[in-house]
Amino acid sequence: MSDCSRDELMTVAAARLLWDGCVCFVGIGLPGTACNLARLTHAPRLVLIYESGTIGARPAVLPLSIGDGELAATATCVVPLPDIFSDYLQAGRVDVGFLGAAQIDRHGHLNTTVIGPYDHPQVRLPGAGGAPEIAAHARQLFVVMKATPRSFVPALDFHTSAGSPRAVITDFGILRPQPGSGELALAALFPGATVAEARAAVGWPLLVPDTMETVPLPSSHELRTLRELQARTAEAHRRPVALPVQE
Amino acid sequence: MSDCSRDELMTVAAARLLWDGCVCFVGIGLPGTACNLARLTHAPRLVLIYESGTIGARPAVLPLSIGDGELAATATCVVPLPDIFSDYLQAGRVDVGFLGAAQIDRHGHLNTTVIGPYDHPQVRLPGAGGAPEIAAHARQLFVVMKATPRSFVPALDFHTSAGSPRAVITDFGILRPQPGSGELALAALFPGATVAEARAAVGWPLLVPDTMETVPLPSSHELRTLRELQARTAEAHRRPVALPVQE
Amino acid sequence: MPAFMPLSELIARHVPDGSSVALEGFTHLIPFAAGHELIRQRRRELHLIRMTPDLVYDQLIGMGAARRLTFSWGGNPGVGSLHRLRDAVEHSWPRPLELDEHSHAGMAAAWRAGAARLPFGMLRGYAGTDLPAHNPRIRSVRCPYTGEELATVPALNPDVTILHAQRADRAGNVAITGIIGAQREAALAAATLLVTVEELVEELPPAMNGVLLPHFTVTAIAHCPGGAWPSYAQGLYARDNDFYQRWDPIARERASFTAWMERHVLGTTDHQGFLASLRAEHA
Amino acid sequence: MPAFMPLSELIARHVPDGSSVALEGFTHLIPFAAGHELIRQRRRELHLIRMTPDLVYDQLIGMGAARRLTFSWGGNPGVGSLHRLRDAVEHSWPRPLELDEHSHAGMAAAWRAGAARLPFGMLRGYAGTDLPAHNPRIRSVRCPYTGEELATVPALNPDVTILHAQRADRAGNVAITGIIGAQREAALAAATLLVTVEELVEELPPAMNGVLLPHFTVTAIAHCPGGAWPSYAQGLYARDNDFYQRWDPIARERASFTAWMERHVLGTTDHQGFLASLRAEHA
Repeated sequence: MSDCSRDELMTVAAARLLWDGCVCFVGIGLPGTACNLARLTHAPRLVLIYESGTIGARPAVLPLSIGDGELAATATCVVPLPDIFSDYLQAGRVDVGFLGAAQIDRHGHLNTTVIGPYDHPQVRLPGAGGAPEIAAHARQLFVVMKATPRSFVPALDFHTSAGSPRAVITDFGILRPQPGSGELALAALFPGATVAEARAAVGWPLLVPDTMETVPLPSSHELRTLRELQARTAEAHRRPVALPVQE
Repeated sequence: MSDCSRDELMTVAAARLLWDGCVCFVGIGLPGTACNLARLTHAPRLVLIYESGTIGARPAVLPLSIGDGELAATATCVVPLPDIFSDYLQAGRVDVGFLGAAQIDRHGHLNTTVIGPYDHPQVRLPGAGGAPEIAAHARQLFVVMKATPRSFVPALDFHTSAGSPRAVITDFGILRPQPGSGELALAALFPGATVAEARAAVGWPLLVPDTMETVPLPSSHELRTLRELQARTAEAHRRPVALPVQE
Repeated sequence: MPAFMPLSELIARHVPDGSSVALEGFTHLIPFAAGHELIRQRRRELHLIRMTPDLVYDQLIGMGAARRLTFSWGGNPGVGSLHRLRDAVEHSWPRPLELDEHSHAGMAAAWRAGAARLPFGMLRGYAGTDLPAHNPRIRSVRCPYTGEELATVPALNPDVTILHAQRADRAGNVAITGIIGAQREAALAAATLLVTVEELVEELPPAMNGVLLPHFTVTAIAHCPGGAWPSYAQGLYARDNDFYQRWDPIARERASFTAWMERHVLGTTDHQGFLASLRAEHA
Repeated sequence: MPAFMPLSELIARHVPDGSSVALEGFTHLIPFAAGHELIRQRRRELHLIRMTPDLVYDQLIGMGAARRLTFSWGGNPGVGSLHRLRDAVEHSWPRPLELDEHSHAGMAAAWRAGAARLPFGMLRGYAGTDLPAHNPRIRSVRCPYTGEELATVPALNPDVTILHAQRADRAGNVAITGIIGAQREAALAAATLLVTVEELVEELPPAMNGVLLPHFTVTAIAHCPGGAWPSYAQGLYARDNDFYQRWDPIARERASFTAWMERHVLGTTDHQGFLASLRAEHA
């Protein structure tokens, strides 16, 4: 499996954090791929909750949005969005929240709102969505995002959510919070990644322990399942839509 | 129709207060008969809301409770009970609330809680149910209840609801609030009922205007519809229930 | 994933004396079989919670199982009084009963707050009623935008909620059809959720927008056909309105009530025995 | 009972300039046709409200229809930015846009409060975020039982909510199946509720526990097949994920955006024309 990409390594490593039967609130973007890969490999009874209101969806292809019809059609049930946030998330029924972000700081706080000042942004990002309350109320939080010094920053331009992630999966490996301080430290590297690379990608002086785990390579089953999922998904998202309208 | 009973006169008079298309919150007891009679006679598009959560029910027989299966099966939709109270009643979507009670005072306030002191009641009544908020939030309130000096009282033992009914239909006729004071005054008598009878049945000095309306007798259609409804209902409520359980 | 077990074990394991317990269901799907099992197992000191106490709470109260009652309407719908509830409140028989009394709207707000794990619910309610004078738990809060005072109720979060439902699947998902009252909120508000069901199926069809309690919200399930009788299960059997009317004379006197409970509930070992005992009497 | 009328008349009669308008629907059943009609009729100074602005608000904002936006997530889901929203916020093009920004949980609470006609909603939320520092409408209230501080949001009660739904019957009842987001709450929170539907039927089957907006909650209905495209209608047609991806380059530049809107929206007289225009381009 030495031909696998860093994206694939990230996704597989993220998927492995989930356990069978856990109730996972799926954030928009990269987390969705990881969560569905977990469901299709080692965690068939993983319960996916999307903020659109679907509980227990088992999509055959990845949704582009978090509210594609595939999710509703394969869900155990579809509930009103306010119920998802009050009666499931706020009520403490979610084991894992899985988020991405544009910026993360050394404590794992996230920014998905703006780059630059709020009132005069250089880049206006989509905003909070479900993130603040996912970060606050899920029993544990995981983050998956690619690392550059512009995304892993010493100080956020805006605090969108103030979680304490148990793990941050990025494209060189995995960061975990230090006991006590909670500062994110390098915990594991992907095969082929180096400490120097990690240090270069992170915009603060990265804590590096004396000994370092190496993340096991994806199994052929993991990799095949992921690639098939992504191929099915790409095909489906290009498929023309037939409207029930007279030509 | 000179053979009709006072109960029938009350029910028909109460039914006539409802108009076609109005949205009516049906209290437990006597109001249910009047509301369904209206729906089966002059107001076919009357929308009945029961606190159990059924909207637009069209029962063929009167429910004994306000949550019989007949209501759910014939309703336009069934919603959670909290939605009925917050999004329909409190939100001001109910045109008419129709209540009964054990006691009423001269301002139309109702008691369905206790006779005697709350902590040492002579008679413990069922309690408030939906009444306080029906009285407060329905655009108009009607009350239907039989009159005796023990039920039409100068002072309530307990204030359960503080509505201002537009009309109180009782077994001698109809009371309506006086402009200004809001005190309930005799407004109409049933055929055969007298002012003396009304005064005797009411536990406070009843205001009686100089001229008095007489409530028109039920039409043969109204009376036949009511009697058929009650006959169907009595038969249905005696019908043995077959459980889906092995003998 | 919920455990599957007989009703007797479900009650024995999960409902100790002194629990706060909600048997919810508004007229429909009232968990009578579970209530009877609480009586058979001689539960005491329960804090019973239910919007409409109905016959099942009349029975529990009359058998001395309850210390406290949170409720909003305690009658036999369309028939009259709950005589055992009245006797407990009016004469402390068989023991005194504390009341925590609300309106339906107030209790609905309390259930919703409980399901959301908020500490209180709010409503425009209780205006002009004497309830707040007798229930110090009804308070108020001021709107931070308009200054308006709104009534508040503390959230309801019982130790145990028990529901009856039409069906569950092997994963433990529970599906309900018909009038649901505050069942969903009561289910999600509880620390422990127990469910009796009419039918066990291999896999439920996707519920789409229907009412479903996902398996991870459910603690344990017992298969109990007919478990709502004399209440009903939409699509399976109707409400036994005749029995609701016959309950009035049974419950009116202590002696006739006690005899009925001893014969049909305490004198039987489970719900099938209870139903058979009633059939025998009626035959 | 709601009135039935063509979409052009629905918008002309019920949505004046300056209205607060919510086109709700979370990914599913987004009322695109209604949004395009607002553009055709050159609405201005609208206060747009929507949890997830999506492409339809990108279009309205880019065409200068909006003065203010209440929202909680403004992106092209799974694709990237809403470039017209960004251009308005970053460069005030074509005009400045005021933001009233929330989290999903906060906005959901605001919708619920709006539907219940309570003045505010509350939640355990906004902890550790900078949103309250930039939005003075996010405040707090103290629990009268526990003393806990809870976040509050003012209720959302738009002048007009516009939904798209699968079907309506002749009485004006509206039925929805699938993901509903906060559609039900947004519908019941509005002073005026307008609905476009895929199908008109004589009589809807009883909804039982399904989602239905009773006719007395609906102001007016327009029959508009395909009215959610490129969003979708569960059971009728799928989300056009290909178009969502193709929108990114169209909207990235002011010129390409304006050309597309002029050709397909302003250059057509109704939704059928719009769909035909796109088909012609794609053929």
